[in-house]
This record gives sequence, structure tokens and C-alpha cells, in this order.
Amino acid sequence: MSPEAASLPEGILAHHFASLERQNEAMRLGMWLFLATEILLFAGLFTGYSVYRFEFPLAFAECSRHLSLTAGTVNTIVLITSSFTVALSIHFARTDQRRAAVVCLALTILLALGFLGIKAIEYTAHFREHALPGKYYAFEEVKIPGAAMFYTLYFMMTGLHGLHVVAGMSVLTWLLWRTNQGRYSSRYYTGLELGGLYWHLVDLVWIFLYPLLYLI
Amino acid sequence: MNEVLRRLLFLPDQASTFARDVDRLHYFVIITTFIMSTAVGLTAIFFFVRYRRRSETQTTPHIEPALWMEALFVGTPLIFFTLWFFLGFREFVRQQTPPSDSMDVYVMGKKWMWKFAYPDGPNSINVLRVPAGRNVRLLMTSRDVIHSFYVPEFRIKQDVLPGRYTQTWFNATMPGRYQILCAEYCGAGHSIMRGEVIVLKPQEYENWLAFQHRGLVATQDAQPTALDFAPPLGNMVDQGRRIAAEQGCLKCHTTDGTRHIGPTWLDLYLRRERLNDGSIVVADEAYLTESMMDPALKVVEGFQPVMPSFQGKLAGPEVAALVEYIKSLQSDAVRIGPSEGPAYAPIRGR
Amino acid sequence: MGESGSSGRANVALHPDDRHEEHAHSAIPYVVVWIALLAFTALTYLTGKQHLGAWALFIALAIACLKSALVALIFMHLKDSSGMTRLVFGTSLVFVGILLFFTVADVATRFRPATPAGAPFGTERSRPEGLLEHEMPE
Amino acid sequence: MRLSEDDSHALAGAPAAPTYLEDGTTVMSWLNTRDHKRVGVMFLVSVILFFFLGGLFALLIRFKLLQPGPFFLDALGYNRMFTLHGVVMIFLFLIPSIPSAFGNFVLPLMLGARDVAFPRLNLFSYYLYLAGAVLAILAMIQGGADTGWTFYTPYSSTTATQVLPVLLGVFILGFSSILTGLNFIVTVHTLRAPGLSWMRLPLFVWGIYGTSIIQVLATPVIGITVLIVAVERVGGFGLFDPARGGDPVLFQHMFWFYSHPAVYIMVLPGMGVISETVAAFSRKNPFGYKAIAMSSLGIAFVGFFTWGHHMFVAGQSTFNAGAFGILSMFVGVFTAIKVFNWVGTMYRGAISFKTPFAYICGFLYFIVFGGMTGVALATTSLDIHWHDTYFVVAHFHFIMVGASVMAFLAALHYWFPKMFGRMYPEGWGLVAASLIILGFNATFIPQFLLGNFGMPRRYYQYPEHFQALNVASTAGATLLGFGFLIILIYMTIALRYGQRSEANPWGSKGFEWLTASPPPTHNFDEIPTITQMPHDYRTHEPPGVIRVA
Ligand code: HEA
Ligand code: HEA
Ligand code: HEC
Ligand code: CUA
Ligand SMILES: [Cu+2]
Repeated sequence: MSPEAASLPEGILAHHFASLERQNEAMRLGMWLFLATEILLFAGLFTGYSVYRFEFPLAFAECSRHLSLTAGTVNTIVLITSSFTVALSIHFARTDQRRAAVVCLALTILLALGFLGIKAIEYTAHFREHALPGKYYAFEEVKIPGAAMFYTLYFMMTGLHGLHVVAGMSVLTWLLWRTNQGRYSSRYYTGLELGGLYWHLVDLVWIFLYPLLYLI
Repeated sequence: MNEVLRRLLFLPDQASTFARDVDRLHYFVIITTFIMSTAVGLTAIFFFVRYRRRSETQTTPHIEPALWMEALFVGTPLIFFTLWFFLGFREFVRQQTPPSDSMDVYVMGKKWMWKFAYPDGPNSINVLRVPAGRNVRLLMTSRDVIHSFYVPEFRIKQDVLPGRYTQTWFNATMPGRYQILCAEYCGAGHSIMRGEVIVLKPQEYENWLAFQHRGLVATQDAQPTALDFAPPLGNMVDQGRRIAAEQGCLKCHTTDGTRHIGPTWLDLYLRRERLNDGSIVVADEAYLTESMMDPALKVVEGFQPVMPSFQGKLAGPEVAALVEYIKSLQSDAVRIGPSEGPAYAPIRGR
Repeated sequence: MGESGSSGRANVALHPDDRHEEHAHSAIPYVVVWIALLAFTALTYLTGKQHLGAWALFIALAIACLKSALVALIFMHLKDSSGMTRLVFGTSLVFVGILLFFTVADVATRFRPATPAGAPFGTERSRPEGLLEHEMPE
Repeated sequence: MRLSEDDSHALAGAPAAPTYLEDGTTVMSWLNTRDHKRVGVMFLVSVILFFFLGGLFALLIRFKLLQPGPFFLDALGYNRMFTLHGVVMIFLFLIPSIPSAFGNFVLPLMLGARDVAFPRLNLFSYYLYLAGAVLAILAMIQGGADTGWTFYTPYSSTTATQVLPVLLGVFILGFSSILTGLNFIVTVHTLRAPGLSWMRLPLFVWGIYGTSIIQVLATPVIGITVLIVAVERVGGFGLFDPARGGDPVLFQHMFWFYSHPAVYIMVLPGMGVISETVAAFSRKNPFGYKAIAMSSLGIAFVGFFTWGHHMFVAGQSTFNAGAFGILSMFVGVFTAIKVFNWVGTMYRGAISFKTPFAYICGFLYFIVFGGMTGVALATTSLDIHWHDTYFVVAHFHFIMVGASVMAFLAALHYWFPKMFGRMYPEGWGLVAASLIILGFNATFIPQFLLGNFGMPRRYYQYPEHFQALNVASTAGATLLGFGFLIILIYMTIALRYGQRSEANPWGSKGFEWLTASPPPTHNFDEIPTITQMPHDYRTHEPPGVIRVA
């Protein structure tokens, strides 16, 4: 190891771990377990979706046609790209290119904002049409049983996903700050990596939401 | 044998064709359970007596079970449990499949009463009359929350769901009266949501049916409702309910949303009522009180001013109780909504 | 849960993903995956517009699965991470599957009137013989 | 062997480290601790508190049921009472009881670790637990909810009582439970002492490991489910509203997807305790170690396939009933393996009948009876008669009180010297144990009969022919209450005035006894190298030979 590399910041070893390596492994395992819980959290809504789609296929198809496919597609592209930039930022951090890592993270956050913006525009449109969930449903164009249920699911799923986007953004902002301080390097980048994992999960969920909601 | 075990286990009478078969499996299962738990307990005690600690420094050999032993541990329960399953499931499928010659009765559960309707026949509340020896299918739904139709003597139970139908069936063997209990928790009146199945001899049943066809709808089988059995519970709402019944308000007002001589009380509180002079009032406490004291002052559009004044007939607290009662009559979120009621389905193969 | 040897800590160290070795970590896979994801999105979009009927859902989900596999394997480094993390991820998917399977199986095999109105596979909307509308148990 | 720097600093010869109890005695030093042992003790105190609260509710329920008609409580009050009893006992007592209290305390000790993997998260999990508890108590103060602990919609989404804080409380408690589970899984994977291979893990660790898997995988689903109900209550839109085609049975699927596996969260740790104590008090190696260990995983896995047995009469399809019926039969087999192997452990042992052993005997009897009545309930056609009657109530109390609480008490007595360095009074221990086992039978056997007789549960009033059995049950509950009260009293006294115990009063060869009692803050002066299976009583050698690196 070059002396230069040795001066790069390392993680702090807690007293109860035998080695940094082990500690990183523990953190990564912990994160994956956390992601598993997130997956099961969404699974509840996906179950609801499957059941009601099974019961009301017509209503679901009809309602889905009233969502903006363009907005959905653009958002998919935005989110995929943001996932890509996060992956890049980790790559740059671990190859000691701090500037590039920071830029990539900033880009990710911008893309996330873009995603939320587009979602907000969609939501506004739904509000205007009264295509709202549950008892607020008063959408003139679709009046078949099950339509309200579609919008309930639509709002719950995108809403919960949106919350995750916001949470992910906050994490990324914090990571951006720390990366800028030079906390992550080829010798230690676990924190950044875990944040990235979370963001990828947000992307994963959307990859399924997109066809299920917009493309029936 | 059957009788002894039945009494020993406190099982109720066997009044349907299922009961005996279910009970037989019940005996088998419970006896196995007893034997196994006692055996395990006794073995533990035996080992304790036999292998007491003799000295504080005693060491013991390392023992691992042989493979055949573990196989036994897995195999025995597995065989028993699978056997239970097959015996039980055969019976279960039978209970879930009404025979195609069953007569239908429609059941509606509602907080906290049971309503029964016969095709082209009478309706009744809380009393279900069926002929003995005949297959009866119940097609059931609920008006508000989940209830469960339970007749212990028949060994049948089926949840009753809002917005959709469920079914069950039975064939009662012994004429008599059997209690219907609600077995799914449904609120304050859950434990008094009781009804009765009256199993009649076939001929008596025919007579009853014929008699019912003669009368007016309003006089058909007017049964007291569960609420009449409900003891005073002590709070304002319950007092109000009692007073409303005593004072005869319910002769003209309904609490379930239907229109009668007077407007329904369901969702009345804070409703915007249009009066016959075209103006609109909000039915707040003041208006409700006023309507009892001076009904003719503000008459609701579409109704006749026939309500008597209760000035002087109701004490202050009574009025307050009535108002509280009316306020409590808010329909649940569970209403007949955009999705229409479920469909009727004939029994498969009929 | 592999190692059952007795050698302790060193042995338990879970396969480190070669990051202390300095061989150049490349960004090219990320770019490739990104492009593939975009392509797949386009594909979903196009097939989605075709109204392929029963196949539409299947195709859309198949593509979504492919996409998420790419994200998980490459972006999330599942490809070269320890067996345990893979197991965790896999297990969570299995349990999602269980939840979905039994719940949908229930709805699909129920007593038919037990599904609400509007469900196309429900039965004929007939009234029981002789029972007029207002007499239906409310 | 690799050691961290800390290890090499804390080498032998250093003055004996202060015990974790003495290391800082201010309130803040507890509230802000990272020490898994202190977190464990805080959990222990809290869950015991809530157990007594829940028990108080139980006594009120039983008191009301002395009379068939209205008596003592009104209908609403009664409904609130059993809801609070269920919620407190399950979410505030039983789920965190053994894993969060004893698991936290002894699991790292058993692994030869200095702490759990994420100590700060561990403390956070305790505060989440407190927050959830506060919400639940808030709901109680405001009048309480009346839905039953199962929150079935549409009742729960329409009733006027304080369901919302309870739902949020459950959500938060779920988080706490997830974090604990996550922490334990990572700890077991990364912090085992040298020489401690998977097949040498103490069986308690296997039990907790299985539990943790369930906690991580099942709890999120209840989280989202109660959130949906909360949204339905507040926002007026949800997935379960029948007026809009919503399916109340879907709620039940999602609820039981968590809550059936959750019953194994409640019993697996208890089984772990029994595996430890039965070996320690029989002074025998666990019979069929592998079978017991693997059946924990088996239960954790197969437990996910049986949830529909709560819904046989709920409008679920016949196909599903069959599938869940047969799958429920398989879980029973895993428990059976354990039971037979525990009994086998006593074979040719050297058994000493101390208080924990009394609870072991109770446990064995109750879990077989309670478990087999569970299998009986899973026998589809029988469940039609039994569903939602007192038979079910008796079944689950047999397991949750008869088995899990007995295991909790066994653990409390077994590890009390480990935790506090003092002994409880043995005589009183046996008195309380006999009282509890007797009272327990008197309380719940009549309830089995009531169920057969046809008395539905959650009944405020009941037809008069049920009264005799109800009175019997209430009498039993009173005995039971005295039993618990005695324990509370002597344990509180023993905490201050109990006789000082040796480091290993039981002569146990569980790994947690390799360090002092009570342990020092860092658990081990040196991390032991494990050279044997746990509970190997062939020799008197301690199972871990301490080597200096
Ligand atoms: C710790 C809690 C716990 C545990 C471990 C269990 C364990 C089991 N439970 Fe129980 N159960 C509850 C808590 C628990 N349950 C609760 C709280 C409810 C009510 C919920 C509510 O509605 O409020 C409930 C309700 C409940 C029902 C629903 C009843 C109804 O509402 O209609 C059913 C139905 O199948 C059931 C089944 C089982 C089965 C098959 C097991 C099995 O895991 C049992 C396995 C154990 C054994 C089988 C014993 C060992 C076996 C042997 C030694 C075999 C020897 C035998 C031979 C050789 C023949 N349980
Ligand atoms: C861990 C779980 C657990 C435990 C330990 C218990 C313990 C007990 N339970 Fe409970 N019970 C449940 C979980 C549990 N229960 C659940 C989940 C339900 C279903 C709820 C629902 O329907 O939603 C239920 C329902 C339930 C019912 C049915 C109510 C109904 O359906 O109408 C009854 C009735 O007898 C009952 C009784 C008891 C009794 C007598 C005890 C006894 O074992 C209690 C013994 C303890 C004590 C007696 C405490 C001793 C304390 C003192 C004497 C001191 C007094 C107080 C202070 C010092 C503060 N329980
Ligand atoms: C003989 C039939 C009759 C009886 C008995 C009767 N009402 Fe009425 N009630 C009516 C009619 C008709 C109206 C509507 C016309 C009106 O507003 O006066 C009405 C209106 C009301 C209103 C206002 C409702 C609205 O929609 O604005 C209230 C409140 C009310 N009644 C309460 C009572 C109470 C309380 C009692 C018993 C103590 C009672 N009524 C007994 C017939 C009756
Ligand atoms: Cu209706 Cu309980
Ligand atoms: Cu269960």
C-alpha cells in the first residue's frame, strides 16, 4: 500500500468488532436485511393490487388508460438514470475521484427532485379531475365498480414510494456532504455504498410500479 | 360411548347431520391429545425420579439419538396429523358444499340482529324457522361489519361479510329451538346479537308458511328484536334508545335510513334539512330539541306535520338522552356504495 | 450458513468483495446496464401500447424482472457480494411470493358470489326466483 | 486468532473490571447506554411492568365474567378491556419479552462477543418500544380501543374509539421488533467467538436466530397493514372498504401473514430457553442438538405457510382452507421433534429439581396440550365449531401463558444470578411455581370446555348455562395472580437482599457462564476460544479455554 493511500480516511472500528472488514460486512448485511423489510413493506400493497386487479380487471385497465403514460415513462427514465449516477458516484469514490463522486451525487439529487416534480404535476391533474382515492373518488370518465379502488392503490403505492424518494434524497444529501468532506475513499466507502443500496431499492420498486400502474 | 364423551367434553346436543361426524373426529383428536401430553409429562417425571442428581460433581455421558429415533419423532406425529387432516377436510368439504336440493334462506347480519328472508315468503327478525330433515342453505351477507352465524348444536359457523355473500348449509335432525350466536366480534352488542333457529316438524313448517302467506307484510312474524332484550346499559345513548322506543318515536322514525312517517334519524345530526317553506336548517342540538317540543314550527319538506308535541311529556334529561341517541346514529363508512350488492348464485349443479 | 468448521473468526469473515485489491474498478458495466435499462423501458413502453391482451401483463412483468435483476446484480453489487446478502434478498422475494400466491389463490377459488359486483368472473346477476328487489335481504 | 486492539489491551492481570451494573450509576448512564446488558435489563423491567398491567386487565375481565349479565363493567368497557389485555400482552409483553430482554442480555455473552453488532441501534430499538408503549397508553387514557387485538376491518375502520394511537403504536413497536431482529441476525453472523462454529451455537441462539428471521420478514407486513387501516380511518380511503368493493378478508390475509408467524416469535425464544435450561438442570448434552437447532429454522420457515388457518370460516375459499390446513399440520411436527428431544435430554442425566426445572415440566405439558389443540383447531371441520370460541382462547393461553410465560419464568430464575449476581429464594420459587401451574390449569381447562360448549369469545354477556365454568376459570385466575405476585415480591427483594451467588451457581456449561456474574461491561476480560459443544457435561473443564493471543 502506498503511503499516500495509507493516509486516506478509514472507517472507525468499534470496540466489539475484530476487524474493519468484519465491521463493514456487518453493516452491509444489516443494510440488506433492512432492504428486505422494505421489500416486504411494499409487498403488502402489491398484494392488495393483485387481488383487486384480479377482481376488477376492466376498471383497472380503464383507469390505467387515464394516467399519463408519458409522465410515467419519463419518470422511469429519470429514476433509472439517477440509479445509474449513484452507482457511478460510488465507483468514483472508491477510485478516489472525489470531485466526480460529488457531481454524480448532486446529479442524483437533482434527478430525484425532477421525479418528484413530475409526480406533483400528475397528482395535480388527478386532483383537478377528482380522480381521487376512496370516498373522494368522483372521476367523471370512469364509473365502473373498482375504479375508486384503482386510485386508492395508485395513490398509496406512489405515495409510499414518494416518501421513500424523499427519505432517499435526505440520505443522499447527507452523503453528498460527507463525500465532499472526503470521508469516502478506496479504503472506506461503506457508508456511501449503503446509501446507494437504499436508492437502488427505490428504483427497484418503481420498475414494478411503472408497468403495473401505467401499462395495463 | 358417544353420549358419555359428549357430556364429558361439554359438547352441546347433536342436532344436525354434521354433528355426530364432527364429534367423532373430535373425540379421536382430543383423546390423542390427552394421551400424548400425559405421556410426555409422565416420562419427564419418570426421568426425574430415575435420574436424580446424586452428587454435585456428577458428570454424564454424551448421548446422541439414533437416526431411527429421530425418524420416529417425526413420523408418529406426522402420521397422526395427516390423518386428522384428511378426516377433517373430507367433512369440511361436505360442509362447504350445499346439496343441490337445499331450500334457500337469505340471511342478513346487522348490528345487532339477524334478518331472515325466504324466497317468495315471509321475512323475520332473529327467528329462523326451518323444517326438520330438510337441507337448508343460508346465503348470507352483512349490512355493516363482519358477523358470524353460529349454531353450536348444528356445529356450523360461517362469517357474514359486508359487500359480498357467503354460504353455509345444514340439515336439522331434531325439532326444537336452538340459539344462534354471533361469533365474530362486532361491537358493543356482539354478545347479545342472538337469535333462534326453530326447527319444526315438516308439516308444522308447511302450516306456518301457509299462514304467513295469508297475512299482511307488516304483521308477518313480528318478532322482538335483539335490542328489546338488551338491558339498559346506563349511558346516554342507550337511555335515548330506550326512551325512543317507550315514547313511540320509532313508530314514525327509522334508524336505518329508510323513510317512514317521519324522516329517518340515521345521519340526521348536522344534516342540512330542507323545510317545506324552502329554507334550510342545520339539524343541530337546538333544532332537534325544538322539533320535539314544537314540531309544527319547522316541517321537513315532503312530510306531513303529524308529529305530536312532546312538550311536557319529556323531562330535560330525557330530551338530552334522545338527542345523544340521535347523534349516535351516524352511518358507518360501510354503506351501499358505488359497487352494487352481490349477486345471487344458484348452487352449482342445480 | 456454510462454514461448519471449527476455526473461528478468520473463517467466519464473509467473502470480502475484493475491494482492498487495487485492480482497477471499472465503470463500464454501469454504463452498459444503464443503456440496457433504458432500452428495456422503451421495450415495455412499446409492447404496452400494443394491447397484447393476456400477454401484456406477462411481458411487462418479465421485462420488469429483468430490469430489476440488472439493478440488483450490477448496481447493487449482488453479483459479487457474499452469499449471505444474496440469501437475504432471495428470501425476501420468496416470502413476497408466498404472500401473493396464497392471497390471490384465495380470491380466485372462492365461492363466486363472495366476490363483489363488477368482477367479471362472478356469476350471472340473477335475482333469486320470486324474490323481488325490495325483498332482498338488505 | 485475530484480536482487535482492545482485546490485547484488556489482557489478563488487569484489575477486575467493574461489573456492568457498577459502571456508571447515574440515570443518564442507563438511559444513554450502548451496553447490550443494560438495554436488556431495561427491556426486562419494562416488559415485566407491562405483564402486570396486562394481567390486571385479565383479572378485570375474569371478574366481570363471574356474572352472565351486565356486571361491574359496561359492554364497551369490557370490549376495551380485552382489547387492551390482548394488545399489551402481545405487543408490549410477549413479543419483546424473551428476545429483547434475555436475548439482548445473554446472546452476545453466548457468542463470546463484546456487544451486539449495532449497539446504538439496539438502544434506539428500546426507545421505539417506549414510544410505541406511550402511544398505546395514550390510547388507554383516552378511553381505549375496542377492536380486539386483531383489528378486523371494517369494524376497526369505523368504530368511534381510539383505534388510531393503538395502530400507530403497533406500527412503531413493529419497528422496534424489526431492529432487534436485524441486530441479532447480524450479530450471530459476524461476532461469534473463535471456534464457535454454527454447529456449536447454543440452542438459545438458534431459537433467537429463527425468531429474528421471522421478525425481519413478517413484521413489515403488519406495519403496512395497520398503516392502511389508519389511513382508512383518517383519510377515508383504504383497501378494505366494502362499499367500494374492498375485501375484508384481504385484511385478514395480511394481518395473519404477520400474526401467525408472530406466534412463533412468541414461542421460539421460549423454546430456546427450555433447550438451555433442560440441559443445564439435567446436566446433560442436548439430545438431538441438530434436530432442535434445525427445527427452529423449520418452524420459522413453515410458520409462514399456515396463516389461513385463522380464516377457515371467514369466507376464504375451500381450496385455501385445504392448503393451509395441511400445511399447518407440518409445523406441528417441528415442535414435536423439539419436545421429544427435550424429554430425551433428561434421559440418563443428573437432574436437579430447582425452580426453573419446575417451569420446564410445566412448559412440556402445556406446550404439548396447547400445541396439539392448535393442530386440532387446524383440523378444518373441527375449527368450524371451535372458531372464535373459548376453545381458541384456551389454546393460545396454553401456549402463550402455559409455554411462553413458563419459559420466561424459567429464564428469569436461571439467569437472575447471571444478571444481578444474587440468588432468588429457592423455597418461595417452588411455592410460586406450584401455585402458578395449579392456577393455570384451573383457569384454562374450564375454558376448553366452555369452547366445546359453544361459548364465543369476546362475549360481554353470555347465556346462563355457561356460568359455572366461568366461575371456575375466574377462581383459577385468582390463584394464578397470587403466584405472579409472589414472584414479583421475592424477586424485588432478592435484587437488593438476595444471597450473593457464585459466578456459576448452576454448574452450567452454557457459554454465557464463561464470564463473571454479573459480567463486566466489556463482557469478557479475554474473548474465549470455544473448544466444545455447549452443555458438554462429560468433564468439568469449562467449554472455552481462555488463551492469550
Ligand atoms: C405462542 C403462540 C402460539 C403458538 C406457538 C401457536 C401454535 C399453533 N397454533 Fe395457535 N393461536 C395463537 C397462538 C399460538 N398458536 C393465538 C394467539 C391464536 C388466536 C388468535 C386470535 O384469533 O386472537 C391462535 C389461534 C389458532 C388457530 C385459529 C383458531 C380459530 O380462531 O379458529 C389455529 C387453527 O389452526 C391455531 C393452530 C396452531 C397450530 C397448528 C400451532 C402449532 O404450531 C402447534 C405445534 C405444537 C405441537 C403440535 C405440540 C407438540 C407435538 C407433539 C409432542 C406431538 C405428539 C403427537 C403425536 C405423536 C400424535 N392457532
Ligand atoms: C402473552 C399473552 C397473554 C397472557 C400472558 C394472558 C394472560 C391471561 N389472560 Fe389473556 N388474552 C391474550 C393474551 C394473553 N393473556 C390475548 C391475545 C387475548 C385475545 C384478546 C382479544 O380477544 O382481542 C386474550 C384474551 C383473554 C380472555 C378472553 C376475553 C374474551 O374473549 O372475552 C380471557 C378470559 O378469561 C383472558 C384471561 C387471561 C388470564 C386469566 C390470564 C392470566 O394468565 C394472567 C395472569 C397474570 C396476572 C393475574 C397478573 C398478576 C398481577 C397482580 C395480581 C397484581 C395486580 C397489578 C399490579 C401490581 C399492577 N385473556
Ligand atoms: C306520529 C308520528 C311521530 C312521532 C310519534 C314522532 N315523530 Fe318526530 N317527526 C314526525 C314527522 C312527520 C316529522 C317531519 C315533520 C316535522 O318536521 O315536523 C318529524 C320530525 C322530527 C324531527 C326533525 C327531523 C328532521 O329531519 O328535521 C325530530 C328531531 C323528531 N321528529 C324527533 C322525535 C322524537 C324525539 C320523538 C319521540 C319522543 C318523535 N319525533 C315522535 C313524526 C313523528
Ligand atoms: Cu355480530 Cu358479533
Ligand atoms: Cu396461527
